[in-house]
Amino acid sequence: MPRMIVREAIAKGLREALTNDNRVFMVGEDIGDYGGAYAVTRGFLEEFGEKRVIDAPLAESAIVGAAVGAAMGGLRPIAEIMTINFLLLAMDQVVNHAAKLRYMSNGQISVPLVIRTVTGGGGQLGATHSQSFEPWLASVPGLKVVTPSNPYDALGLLRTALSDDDPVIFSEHSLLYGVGGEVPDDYYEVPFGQAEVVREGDDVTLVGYSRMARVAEQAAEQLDGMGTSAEVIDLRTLCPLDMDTVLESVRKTSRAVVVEESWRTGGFAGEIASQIHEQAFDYLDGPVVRVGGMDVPSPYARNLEEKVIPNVDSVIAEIDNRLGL
Amino acid sequence: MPRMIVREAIAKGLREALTNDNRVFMVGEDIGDYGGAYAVTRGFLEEFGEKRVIDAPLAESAIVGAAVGAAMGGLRPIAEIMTINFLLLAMDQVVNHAAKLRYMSNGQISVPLVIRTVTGGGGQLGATHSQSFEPWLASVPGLKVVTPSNPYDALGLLRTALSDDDPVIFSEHSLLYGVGGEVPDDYYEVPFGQAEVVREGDDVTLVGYSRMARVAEQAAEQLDGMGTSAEVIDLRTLCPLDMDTVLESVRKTSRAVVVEESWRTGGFAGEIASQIHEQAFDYLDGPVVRVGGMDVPSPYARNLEEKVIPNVDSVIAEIDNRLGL
Amino acid sequence: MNSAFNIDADTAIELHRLMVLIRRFEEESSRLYMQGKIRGFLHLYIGQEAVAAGAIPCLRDDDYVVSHYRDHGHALAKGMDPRAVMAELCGKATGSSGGKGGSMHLFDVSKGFMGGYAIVGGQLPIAAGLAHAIKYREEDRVVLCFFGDGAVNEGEFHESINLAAVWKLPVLFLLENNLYGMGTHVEKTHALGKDIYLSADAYGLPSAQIDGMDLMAVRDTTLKALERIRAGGGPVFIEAMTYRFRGHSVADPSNYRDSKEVSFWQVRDPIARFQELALENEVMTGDTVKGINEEVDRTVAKAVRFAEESDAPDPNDIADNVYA
Amino acid sequence: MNSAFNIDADTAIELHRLMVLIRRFEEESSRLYMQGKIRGFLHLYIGQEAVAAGAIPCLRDDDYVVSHYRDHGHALAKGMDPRAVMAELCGKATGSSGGKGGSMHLFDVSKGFMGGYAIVGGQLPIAAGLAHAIKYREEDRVVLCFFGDGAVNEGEFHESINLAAVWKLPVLFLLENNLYGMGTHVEKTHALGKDIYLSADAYGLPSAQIDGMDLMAVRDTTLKALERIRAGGGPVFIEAMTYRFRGHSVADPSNYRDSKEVSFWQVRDPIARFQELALENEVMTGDTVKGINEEVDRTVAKAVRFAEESDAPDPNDIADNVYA
Ligand SMILES: Cc1ncc(C[n+]2csc(CCOP(=O)(O)OP(=O)(O)O)c2C)c(N)n1
Ligand SMILES: Cc1ncc(C[n+]2csc(CCOP(=O)(O)OP(=O)(O)O)c2C)c(N)n1
Ligand SMILES: [Mg+2]
Ligand SMILES: [Mg+2]
Repeated sequence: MPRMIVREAIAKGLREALTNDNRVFMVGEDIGDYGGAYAVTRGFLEEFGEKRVIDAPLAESAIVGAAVGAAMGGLRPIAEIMTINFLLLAMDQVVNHAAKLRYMSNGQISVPLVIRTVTGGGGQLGATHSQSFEPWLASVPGLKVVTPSNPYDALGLLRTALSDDDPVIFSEHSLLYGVGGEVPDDYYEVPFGQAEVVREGDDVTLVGYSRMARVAEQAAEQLDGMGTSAEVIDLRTLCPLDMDTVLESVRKTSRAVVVEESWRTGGFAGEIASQIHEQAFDYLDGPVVRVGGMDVPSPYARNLEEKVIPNVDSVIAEIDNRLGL
Repeated sequence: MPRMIVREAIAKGLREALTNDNRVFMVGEDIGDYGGAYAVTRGFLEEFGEKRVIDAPLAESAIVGAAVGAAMGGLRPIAEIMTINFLLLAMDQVVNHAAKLRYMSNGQISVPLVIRTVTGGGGQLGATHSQSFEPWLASVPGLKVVTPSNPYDALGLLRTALSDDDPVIFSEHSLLYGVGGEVPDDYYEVPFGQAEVVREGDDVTLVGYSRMARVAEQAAEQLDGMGTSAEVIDLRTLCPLDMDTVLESVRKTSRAVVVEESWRTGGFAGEIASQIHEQAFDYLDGPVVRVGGMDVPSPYARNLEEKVIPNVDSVIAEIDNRLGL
Repeated sequence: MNSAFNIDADTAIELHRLMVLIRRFEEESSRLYMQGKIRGFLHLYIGQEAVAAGAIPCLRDDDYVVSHYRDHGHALAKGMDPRAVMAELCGKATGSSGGKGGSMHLFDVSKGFMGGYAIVGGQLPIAAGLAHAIKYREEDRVVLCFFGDGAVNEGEFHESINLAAVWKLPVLFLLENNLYGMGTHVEKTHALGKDIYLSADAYGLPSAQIDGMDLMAVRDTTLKALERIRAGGGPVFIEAMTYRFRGHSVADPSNYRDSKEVSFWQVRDPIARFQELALENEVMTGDTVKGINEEVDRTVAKAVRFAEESDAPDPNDIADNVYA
Repeated sequence: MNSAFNIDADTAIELHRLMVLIRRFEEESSRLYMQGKIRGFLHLYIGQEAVAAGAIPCLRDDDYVVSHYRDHGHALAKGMDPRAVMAELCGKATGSSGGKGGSMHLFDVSKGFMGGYAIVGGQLPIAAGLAHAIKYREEDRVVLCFFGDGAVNEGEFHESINLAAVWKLPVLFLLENNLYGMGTHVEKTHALGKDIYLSADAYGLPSAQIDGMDLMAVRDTTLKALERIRAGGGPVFIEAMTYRFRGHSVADPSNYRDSKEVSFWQVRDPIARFQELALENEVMTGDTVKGINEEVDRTVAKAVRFAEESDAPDPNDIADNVYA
């Protein structure tokens, strides 16, 4: 099977949509002349022209709001918000408009909008540029939140997002763009709300999304050498959320660890852990363990930033501490 | 002891601060000539003048950002954001600026800022005007989040907020303004991070904040008549969060229910429940129960809105269903 | 000074009827609110009727209107059924949004009424986006976007007007400057005070300030603007000076306005003024007026009855339409 | 056309030294970045030196400067210690924020450098707020707020300028229009294209567009603006036309600019230009220039050494300064 990196997989999905559906256009900051802050849309402007690939003013609220309006007007916009940190400036349009228009109009209005944005830390970009707001977004009724961790899912989920009639937040982790993997030539989609068992195991279930699904997988490999068999689940989408796959695994392993990058306090791991407790309490040997980002603004210095984001060592240390595995 | 309603208690705290500290000023939409959308600051403009009570343009980002700057410049601003729904428009200033400046400047900068805002649903204001974003705000390192449920706490917590050197979100529930209670004449403060055991009980612990603390209390009263003795804890502040009081209670009762108004999925109840599971697992008879707002945009019609927000009946029904009490 | 009275009798009657309909509809809304049958926030359009009635009938059926929370007048002018609007205000299943939206969130896509938006300024980027879709799809349509003087100070105003200007979008920005955003006077909050239309220069847009109590002025200026926009000339900005005769919402006693100011505007009542002109110009008679009033009374009474007799929404449908 | 050369030798030398310091500092930053000693995003000020050096030395020590993420030049001009800045860029404990802030988030409150802000436009309301505190406390201070042409399109630009105008705040808004916001040309994104200063009219602010490659022009205009502001005249808006000689950040190869445009601006190098003028006006000699270059080289080398030899922050302090 051909291999590609996440950046290429996303570009492939975008190209397909632009090619196959005239209603699709892209709008965002520096996606055209500059080729995208993370080079995802390099060459797109030349390929598809100014009508389909629009360099927007730096105005996040207007970008999202205009994309909502365009979606109402019969188009299928793909808005790029350069990073999720800047999405805070468009939060009102996302939460009070995109997410609610179908409901408030009682189904008269559809907002088939994909908001692509770059998430996460680890690049030493400092406190304002290293955040992960997926947990917030996944709590908003009316939004869907997609968090791929590999090229296959990135393309498959993007295809699903682009054919969805509701607003979708498509969150791309900056440190995953260069990650490679197999991507079939034949058309496929990855449906929303279907977590993937990335690795089977018996002793403990590790649940992650976005880059932390990869970290969980690496931790599981290392645990294997230490005599612990970990099952790893990549949630793929936070909303819809596939708890069935998680619960099935936890009922088998009796132990669960949820890994995420956003601040530990108030993160989405609390939601997942709560649902596990609510629905599989009697199967559990002990409480679900949450491994999350440290509750500090992300520091710039490398040796500090390393402490803030969960990594293989810290995941294993937590498993060791809390589960005694 | 004198009685007053929450509105009066807050006005009292604001008047004190304006009277005692020249560095304190208020800025917000329609707080002056109009007297405040919820009439909290009625008469303030006449009493304190235009310098201390400033009617701002409708520009939430600038209100919060300018308040941050004024705090950096030696003042102690009180910014009013008319409702928490509109705070989405200022989310960047709250999260990327107010909350992070101390850290990013390594302690050079303080932002002694109180952001007062009105939260919650129940007034049939529809989807854009009935939200509760405290769970999001409480996840942001650098912010404190205060959620009083009665006049005594409102005044005591406001005093603490006004003497705090960090940014504080002071969240006032619209349906609590008219709620009365005793408020001593003598000066007192209610410290942050100190939950209140509102009512003692043995069978189950009900945890709530803001209006849901009142609902929990009313549910407990009713449960009492049904032969169940419920302990009720009002968190008072979400950040700092007093888990000790909660855990102590849960270790006694072995059962916990967390009630909140915001969307159930991704709410702060998931955080509290997770911490209870993590720290008191062996004391629990079963999983912590979460009662939260329904995961829909808030509908306008009365009979629908009633279904969306937890109330005494729904809390009791959940306790009945889940705990069999 | 009045604009030339250059419309025929049919049009005059239609526009007068529309203004009276809006006025009477709002009076009944207010009454139902006092009875507790309408709840939440209710923002009346009384006093501003000439803006909606002057501008919206200049549109074609498939043009879009985008509004804010003070949206009943705009909705009725764009052809929404008064019964569906009143039922929505009363939170009934027969309401335009099945009771889920409420007064501030009216929608009728079939009529091109693309929404009442309750976050001040939030409708502006959406209007730009609709206009973008029109241009992109090469449709012969325009967007008419209403907003208030308070909204002008929001960042989204700036972002949206700039976007519309740079992209040369077919949108008419129609500012209803009623001097107050809730209870704060525009001179306290906007650098240009009462002359907000001048800020259109900062985006290279043609703009005009007009008497929003004069239906003919609104109509003439709108028609000219639409011509330009339809010809591909890009967005236009109109500031209509107007006044709401009631409080910001029905809960507002409006203490911040002095009675001299209120009377100054009340004598400019757009309905009385237009009626007088129409009589003067002999396109209406006293009988026509009476006929219109009676007809409108019946329409509104029917709307109220319809709303009152309709069922509340079915709670089983509460989670419908969160997702497709 | 050049502005009059109306400064004495000491001032000329000081300002030239400052520009050379910024240039050399940035060159070394870039080198350290290539070596992996600086990481994250690094935005160089090379090419724009005349703006910082023209404007900031017109301030008093206790005036405030507020900047964005392209902040090294502004920080050095306001008197920040090059060693502390370089150490911050390298993420060291001795950095101005102990390594917690990084290049985009410089602060030195003791020098009145109130921050580099990395959210485009985010610094504007903060600058207004600082100015409000000045006015409120009746201090004799001003705020100088820098921002880019890209920031102009953000809603916060509009909200902040309006606020400053309505409240008549002592703030100088200094736009560095380097024609690009990241990689997109200003004519693609702003309605007035290269003449952004005209938008100041929408807020009733006095404004000027000046040659930002000409230190004397920047200085003269800034001095006049400050005089007005200090006299209580409220905010002023200056647009300095300038150019960055490097990419948006060091990671940007800058392919979106054509070489003709780049050379057009390169021959306007602000340092060469000022040097020539200073020599012409005989306030500096070839030896002065040489002396300055050598002195600056030593300063920057010391800063680099200091940064390299400093310790990384202590991980035990990681949670300090989240709260008071
Ligand atoms: C972002 C936001 N801020 C504040 C409010 C509360 N609010 C509703 S209407 C209003 C006044 C708006 O005034 P204007 O734009 O002049 O419209 P008008 O009511 O005069 O028609 C305010 C402050 C809101 N709904 N949204
Ligand atoms: C709100 C926000 N949007 C986008 C970005 C990413 N970004 C950083 S700098 C920049 C360009 C800003 O251009 P300009 O204001 O002209 O300043 P310059 O870099 O030219 O000095 C962009 C898009 C950001 N940091 N913040
Ligand atoms: Mg108004
Ligand atoms: Mg620029």
